[in-house]
Amino acid sequence: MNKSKHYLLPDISQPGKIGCRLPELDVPAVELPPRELLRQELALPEVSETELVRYFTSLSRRNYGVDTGFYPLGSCTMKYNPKWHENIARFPGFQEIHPCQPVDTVPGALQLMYELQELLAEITGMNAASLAPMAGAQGELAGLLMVKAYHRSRGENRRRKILVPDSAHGTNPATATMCGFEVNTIPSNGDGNLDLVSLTRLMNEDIAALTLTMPTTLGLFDPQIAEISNIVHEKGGLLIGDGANLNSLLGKVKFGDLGFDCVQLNLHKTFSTPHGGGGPGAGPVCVKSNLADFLPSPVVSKDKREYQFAKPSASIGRLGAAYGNFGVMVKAYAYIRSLGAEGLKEVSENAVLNANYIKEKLKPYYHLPYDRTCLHEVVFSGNKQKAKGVTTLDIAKRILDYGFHPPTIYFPQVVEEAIMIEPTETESKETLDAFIKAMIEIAGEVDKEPELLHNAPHSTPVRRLDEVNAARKPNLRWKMR
Amino acid sequence: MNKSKHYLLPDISQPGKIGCRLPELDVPAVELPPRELLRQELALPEVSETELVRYFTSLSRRNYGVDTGFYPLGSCTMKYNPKWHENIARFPGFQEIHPCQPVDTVPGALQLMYELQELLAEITGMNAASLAPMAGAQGELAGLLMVKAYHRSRGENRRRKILVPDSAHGTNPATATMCGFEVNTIPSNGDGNLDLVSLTRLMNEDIAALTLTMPTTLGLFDPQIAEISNIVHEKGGLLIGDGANLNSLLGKVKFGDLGFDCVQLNLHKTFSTPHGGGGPGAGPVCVKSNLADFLPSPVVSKDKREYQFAKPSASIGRLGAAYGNFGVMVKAYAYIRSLGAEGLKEVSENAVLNANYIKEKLKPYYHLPYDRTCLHEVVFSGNKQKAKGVTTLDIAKRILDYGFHPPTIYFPQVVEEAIMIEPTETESKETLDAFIKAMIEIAGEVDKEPELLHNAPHSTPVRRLDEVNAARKPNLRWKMR
Amino acid sequence: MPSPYIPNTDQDRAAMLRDIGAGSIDELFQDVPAQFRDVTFDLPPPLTELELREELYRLSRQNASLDDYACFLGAGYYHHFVPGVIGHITGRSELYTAYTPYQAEASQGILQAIYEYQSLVCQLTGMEISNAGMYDGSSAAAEAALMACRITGKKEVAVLSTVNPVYREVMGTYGSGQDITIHELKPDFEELSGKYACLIVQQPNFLGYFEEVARYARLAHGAGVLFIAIFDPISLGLFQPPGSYGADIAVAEGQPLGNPVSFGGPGLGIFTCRKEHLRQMPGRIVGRTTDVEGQPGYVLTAATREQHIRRERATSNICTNEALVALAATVYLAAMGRSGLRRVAELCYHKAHYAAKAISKLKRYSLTSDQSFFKEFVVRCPTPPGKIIRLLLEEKIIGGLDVSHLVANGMLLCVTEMNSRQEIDHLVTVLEAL
Amino acid sequence: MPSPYIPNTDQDRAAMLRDIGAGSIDELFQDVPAQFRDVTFDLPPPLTELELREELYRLSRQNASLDDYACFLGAGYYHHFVPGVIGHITGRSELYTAYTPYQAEASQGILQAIYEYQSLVCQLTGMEISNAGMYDGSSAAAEAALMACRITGKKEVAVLSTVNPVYREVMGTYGSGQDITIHELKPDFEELSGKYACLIVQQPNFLGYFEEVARYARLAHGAGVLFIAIFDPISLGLFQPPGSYGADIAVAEGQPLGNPVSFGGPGLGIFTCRKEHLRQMPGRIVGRTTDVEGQPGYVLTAATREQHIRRERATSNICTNEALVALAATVYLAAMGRSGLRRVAELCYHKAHYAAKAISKLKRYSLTSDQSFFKEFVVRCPTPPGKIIRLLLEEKIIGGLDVSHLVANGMLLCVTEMNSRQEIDHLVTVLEAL
Ligand SMILES: Cc1ncc(COP(=O)(O)O)c(C=O)c1O
Ligand SMILES: Cc1ncc(COP(=O)(O)O)c(C=O)c1O
Repeated sequence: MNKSKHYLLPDISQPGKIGCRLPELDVPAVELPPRELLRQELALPEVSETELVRYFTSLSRRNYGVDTGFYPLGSCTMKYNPKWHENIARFPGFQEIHPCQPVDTVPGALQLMYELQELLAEITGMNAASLAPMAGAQGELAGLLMVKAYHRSRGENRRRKILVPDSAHGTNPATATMCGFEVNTIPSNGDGNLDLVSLTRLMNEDIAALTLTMPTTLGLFDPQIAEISNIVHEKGGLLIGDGANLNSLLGKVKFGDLGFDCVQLNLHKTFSTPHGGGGPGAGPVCVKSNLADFLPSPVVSKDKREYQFAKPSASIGRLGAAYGNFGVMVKAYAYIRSLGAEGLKEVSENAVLNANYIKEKLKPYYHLPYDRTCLHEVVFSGNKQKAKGVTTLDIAKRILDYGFHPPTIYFPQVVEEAIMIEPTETESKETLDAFIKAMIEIAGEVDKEPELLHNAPHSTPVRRLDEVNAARKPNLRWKMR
Repeated sequence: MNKSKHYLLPDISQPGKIGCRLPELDVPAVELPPRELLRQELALPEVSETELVRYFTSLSRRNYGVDTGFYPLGSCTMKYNPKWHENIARFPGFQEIHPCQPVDTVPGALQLMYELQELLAEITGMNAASLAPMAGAQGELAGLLMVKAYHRSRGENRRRKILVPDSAHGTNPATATMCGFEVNTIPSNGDGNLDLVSLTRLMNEDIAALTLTMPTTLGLFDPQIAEISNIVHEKGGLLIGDGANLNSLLGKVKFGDLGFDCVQLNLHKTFSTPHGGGGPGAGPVCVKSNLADFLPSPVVSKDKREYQFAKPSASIGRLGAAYGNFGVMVKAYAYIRSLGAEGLKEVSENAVLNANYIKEKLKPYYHLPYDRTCLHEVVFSGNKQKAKGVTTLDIAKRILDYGFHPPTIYFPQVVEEAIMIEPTETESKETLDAFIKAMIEIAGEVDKEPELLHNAPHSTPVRRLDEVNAARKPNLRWKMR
Repeated sequence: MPSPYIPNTDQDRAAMLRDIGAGSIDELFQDVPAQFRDVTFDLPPPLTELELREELYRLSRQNASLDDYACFLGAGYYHHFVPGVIGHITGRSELYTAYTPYQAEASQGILQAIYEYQSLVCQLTGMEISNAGMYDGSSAAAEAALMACRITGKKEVAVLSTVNPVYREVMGTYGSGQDITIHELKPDFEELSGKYACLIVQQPNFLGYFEEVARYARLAHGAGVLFIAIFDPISLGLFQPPGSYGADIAVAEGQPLGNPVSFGGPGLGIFTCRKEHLRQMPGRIVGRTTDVEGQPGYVLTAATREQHIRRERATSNICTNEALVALAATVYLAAMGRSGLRRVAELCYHKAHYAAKAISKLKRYSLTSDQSFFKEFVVRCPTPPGKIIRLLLEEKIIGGLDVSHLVANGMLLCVTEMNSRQEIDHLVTVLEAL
Repeated sequence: MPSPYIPNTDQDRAAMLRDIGAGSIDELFQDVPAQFRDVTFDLPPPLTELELREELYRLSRQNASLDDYACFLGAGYYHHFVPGVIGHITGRSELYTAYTPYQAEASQGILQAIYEYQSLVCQLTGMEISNAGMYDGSSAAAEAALMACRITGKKEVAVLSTVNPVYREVMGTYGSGQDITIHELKPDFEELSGKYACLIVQQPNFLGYFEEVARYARLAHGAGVLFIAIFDPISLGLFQPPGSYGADIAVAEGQPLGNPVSFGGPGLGIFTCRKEHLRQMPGRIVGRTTDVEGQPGYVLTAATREQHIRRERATSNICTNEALVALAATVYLAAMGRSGLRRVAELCYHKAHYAAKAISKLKRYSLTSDQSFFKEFVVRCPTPPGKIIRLLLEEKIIGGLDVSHLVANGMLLCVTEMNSRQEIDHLVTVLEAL
């Protein structure tokens, strides 16, 4: 129905059009400042509101979201987001408040933040929290800066290394570097767990911390967690959690109990705020008492019935110009309040059930490198298919033709041709069955019609895109005058 | 991307699912009334919020609206609707007020209604208005009931007939019947104007009124309007306007000046409230002083600075349980306030310019029964194409393949194989040019590949639907237990 | 300054005029006699979006919104819970910016949604068929009366005196055109004359109480009179639907199904009847069919009843209806489902009875009837209710409807799932103190 | 009661467990050592949507919202007009429920929108390239400093003392990990040491005044130091963009472009630089390419800079950014266009000057500088500004920022197109009367 030619804003721009009219000046005009301060020309497109709306509406129709269908992007927890929480976040009393207003004009906002800190601390079994980080990676940054400050405060300046498992998300090693640490990689063992031998060998007084994703990016719970914690702590290191996969432990297991000193959470995953096509997110950090004084600033404190912003005594400082992504906090708070303890537990249980169901159903067709119970996600390998000349990329693109978003691919890097499927708890058995059926059909196509996969996708608004050329000859913007 | 099998709510229903959770009872339960009052079973679908949202989102993606593209549906004035007006209508102070609240708790609502009455009266050049009618057709009903009451009040009970031009919209004769009138049809003359000879012949003391659409449904302004008004009024009849086409006269011409005693407006057309897929609308009636006492109830009156609902002294009564479609009024009011007199004039001028542009550009390709300046819309005939075996229906379906919504077809019935194109002022020249190009290509296809048209549409979610069978064996609902 | 809603630029206009061969836009209005052209319009100056927003926000804030008040007002429009999901779906612009789905292939979304609506309404009411909706409950009732007259060829309509008086007034308006007379019957009649086209009963009635609908159905059918029920759709979560007590036509105000009260409009006229009356039904109807490839699809059907085909012989003049409100009702019924709608009805029932009991225990207040009721009931106040309603407002409570013209010192109170125990207790405390 | 967000039914769960071959869901958690399992969580009881709505509505109403107050507060977050159309577009669920567009073929909508964003930002700033956005203005500034250190191989960063102090603090946090030191320079220096990786200047500066950016650019480049500008995107409707005064990297808080203040988050870090620095840039970047059929399309590109490919050698750890806020900025710039953005800037400029003049005429108030400014300026108050700000609140005015730690009795006021003349006059009257 939408046979549309490709066009961009400059193509529909015409001098004299306007998308939004502004009032006339209602005060006397004054002289403009000296000419050298003034801009000569401003070449922005000019379009009417009609054309604007049609253009962006048509873009939206060329995009796939959770509301369009199943989105089993591993590690990303693409769950359905309760619609009403969107409205709550738009209440004028939440959206139309200025960060520099006197705090006693925004007690509701501070109460919400304070309670969210408390709720997250309880959910993770930690002692304190700061909501300042604006995404998971910034939460990681906060964590490792706290590690640094902590050791410094104890005079242990020689701890300049961070241990990172080989299965870790890219943000883990990248964050370590940003914090001036050297990264030592620890391999996984044959079961997909951390190789304890290596850990023991590498762990020493130069190590500031081990960053551990739990459950791991292989979707597995590492049963050696108590030993790992011991090994790290015995040598004076800290155990820092990447809590991006908390969705599988919600209401069941507490990070604090597992020995973690700090964990960052991805509110935009576990706590059901939509991803927005790549953000905004929020990455609060929860810590044990030993790190509480180092938390990023500000935190909200409560004194009698008064809420205040406070700077922890040895804070690593601010991570942003305000208090973190408040709009995202509102939705996460709404989510926790709507579920309660029992509801959170149902979330993780169903997320895990769904992942294991897919695992069992697809195991006969795709290589399963770690054949054990998984938690929120399952990682297959496209090795079998690769041997027949069909790559994981081909499979992913073919999945699009079946009306599903593809899983995460080629991550974690420890699994060759990885296919990482995270169904989440908001999907029904019917949906999983339909996806499983498609995956099985695709496995059949690999044998019978491999060309179908090499040329996939066939039914998307564009066919397979040339990424190599995009990188080689970057075209990163249009120009107009 | 959306290769979806057809399904309906019962197909995704499963016992035990729920789309919205409700609170527990917070008061003691009491006994239920006697069993014979209670219902035994309630077979409604059970779906989760996720599934609900996906289902209706996917339905929306199978629908074409103004925001998707050009929608030149003649007589329907499918203009772009300012987005912000949607938000205004949802302000809690407008949306969350109860019609039976004491009026002094809703002064803002009454002020808005009062001012809208005044604005519409000014725009139409009439003396009074009632906002009670909930759509154009109900406005017509109000008009003809006023005609009846008016004549009765003067003892002229013999006026039992209404004159209706043959080009009139179906609601005009249907309304006359609902009001107990007999319909006498007046033919159009060769220019598309009212045949004055017939009018003179038919007009007598049995005639209660002539209902006239102005501009006519042929998109033409009848230049004989002054004579028409004279002829009707001389014999004691009333001139009742169908104002659904006001978009072309906004800010230019006043109905009152033309001699009309009453006119209904379609706020959901002219005043830019979206059509909602078929409603809600609003059909206020504006009248001259002679009919003011008969207006449907209630109207809003103003006394000093106090607003009140009032019942005109000889009111035809209520048309609905409340005050009309208030939510629609808010948007229409916002629209008028945002445009002002100058803006309204720009609306009609551009609407008329756009229609004439299409007329000139397509005239060489499609038969133009009335080759004269048109106002807001132009009516072609598919006669030429029909002679080659391609019907107007085929052409309309083929237009879908070009990404446009088809024009209105087979209306008005005075034009054979009518193709009624109303571009409105919210479309740009570029869009018109693209549409014109498509129409010309289609005219070419009629000669070269008629099969393409017979089998059209080719690119819609479903292909051409069997309407005959639908009517013959009505399947009007699903059943579930 | 150019308008954001008119994309043509001056150059565009010039080029188009050139192509048309006209010297000016005014020339295009040449058919309008000169004396009627370019008159002045005395309207307030235009407002930009920013100004409009401020002005209308201020206006809206003058109204006491149910978001900020406890509301015990019903009487035909009800403050029920509207699940947040509904606005997100009715806000899909492909749906709300579309016209009536005349071109089926481009309108499958709306058509299928209407088919769902018709089906859900039939399931809810136990009736055989439903149309796509009318303007509101009262006009649906009026059209039902006209339809009964068409079917029976009679011109007299009997309406129970316990039917919402405003509905009776609307029937009167609609009937007046065809000289149909509306007779008001007291509830206790034992026999019905065959002169009536139909008997119209509201269940529960205007004052909230249940009527003996089975008896009325028997009396009506015994006399060759059609039986028309006006029902409360929320009550059907718990109580007998019109299809099970013999209604030939059943209508309702559909606003409570997922729509805000919105000052009484837009609402939704639910209109259902027995299958045999299909050809006499007013309004749009969607049917399921197949396309040339055999795929299922939906179209407007049975259009030969309608004004655009049948003109003066149509069953009604209705054209535009309340499609978007019907869509909201569709989503509501699907979101609530079997158990949810029952729960809503139960919450209303128990809370209303809790409130009634507490108020009846107050020294100076009493209930005016001991009949069964659903969520509304009449309280006899110690002083004229108008005064009490004023005083309640000061406590941020919107009280009931003053029905002292029907019941001495009577106030019609409504309690729904939106009223928390705390709100009810507060109401009771305040009433006691007045 | 079942959850609307978990569609599996008990039967589904039973069937799935059977297929998995597990006796219970608990078995699936077998890898979690027993002592860690099923601990108790002390959380408040669950709320239904109805209850949640009431509770959070009440909470939100405790905050003084800018809808109900006149606001003269800026200092980095600005109350500018947000065209209504933006929410309708960011509310399209295909866009806001999507992830970062890793699978290009399913994400052309977002990718193309980001390409538009990058282009519009380049047009606005006069810079050569832009990324897809960072967390906020301050973290973008901090990342710019780190990037300058990477490019130059130096570890000292010079920041003008007139830069927003909070931004300096964030740079400090970001720098601390790599032992990068932040030096504060007073504006009047005449020479710059070559030890610095970059010189960071804010234009207009934190107190609202214009800096001599050309001079700073000259000094920086003369010393082999990169020049980083922090700008106000709205000011660029009227004033020189960073690309024209020699910025190597230019960053900003993008919130004013079509986003509500939202208590300071989410914001948007605009990040632009010269083309030659592409490989050192942090963040996502979208590029245009073609598909196998030659159609144009968009993909994430230059990913070898990023953490998911480059891991510990990445240019930054940033992953999720603020895509939806960037989308709003895209729609904003397109809606405003050439003339609209200029108009916004003009309205701010003239209104701010009108306010400044009126206040400066008051007996007890004065301006603390006669430098040129855009929409913010500092007023010297007769008493500590904190007290004045309190008193203004009683008049429904949110006053300026107390900057008495920087300027004695100084209050930083901001005036935008949202402040009507009436509001400004009211402010002046109230100030006079205090
Ligand atoms: C395991 C893991 N850790 C960290 C991150 C980074 O989180 P964010 O994207 O919010 O910065 C992600 C996100 O993809 C993740 O999956
Ligand atoms: C000329 C004309 N008159 C009357 C009507 C009826 O208006 P409504 O659909 O609002 O009842 C229409 C609508 O199509 C129309 O085009």
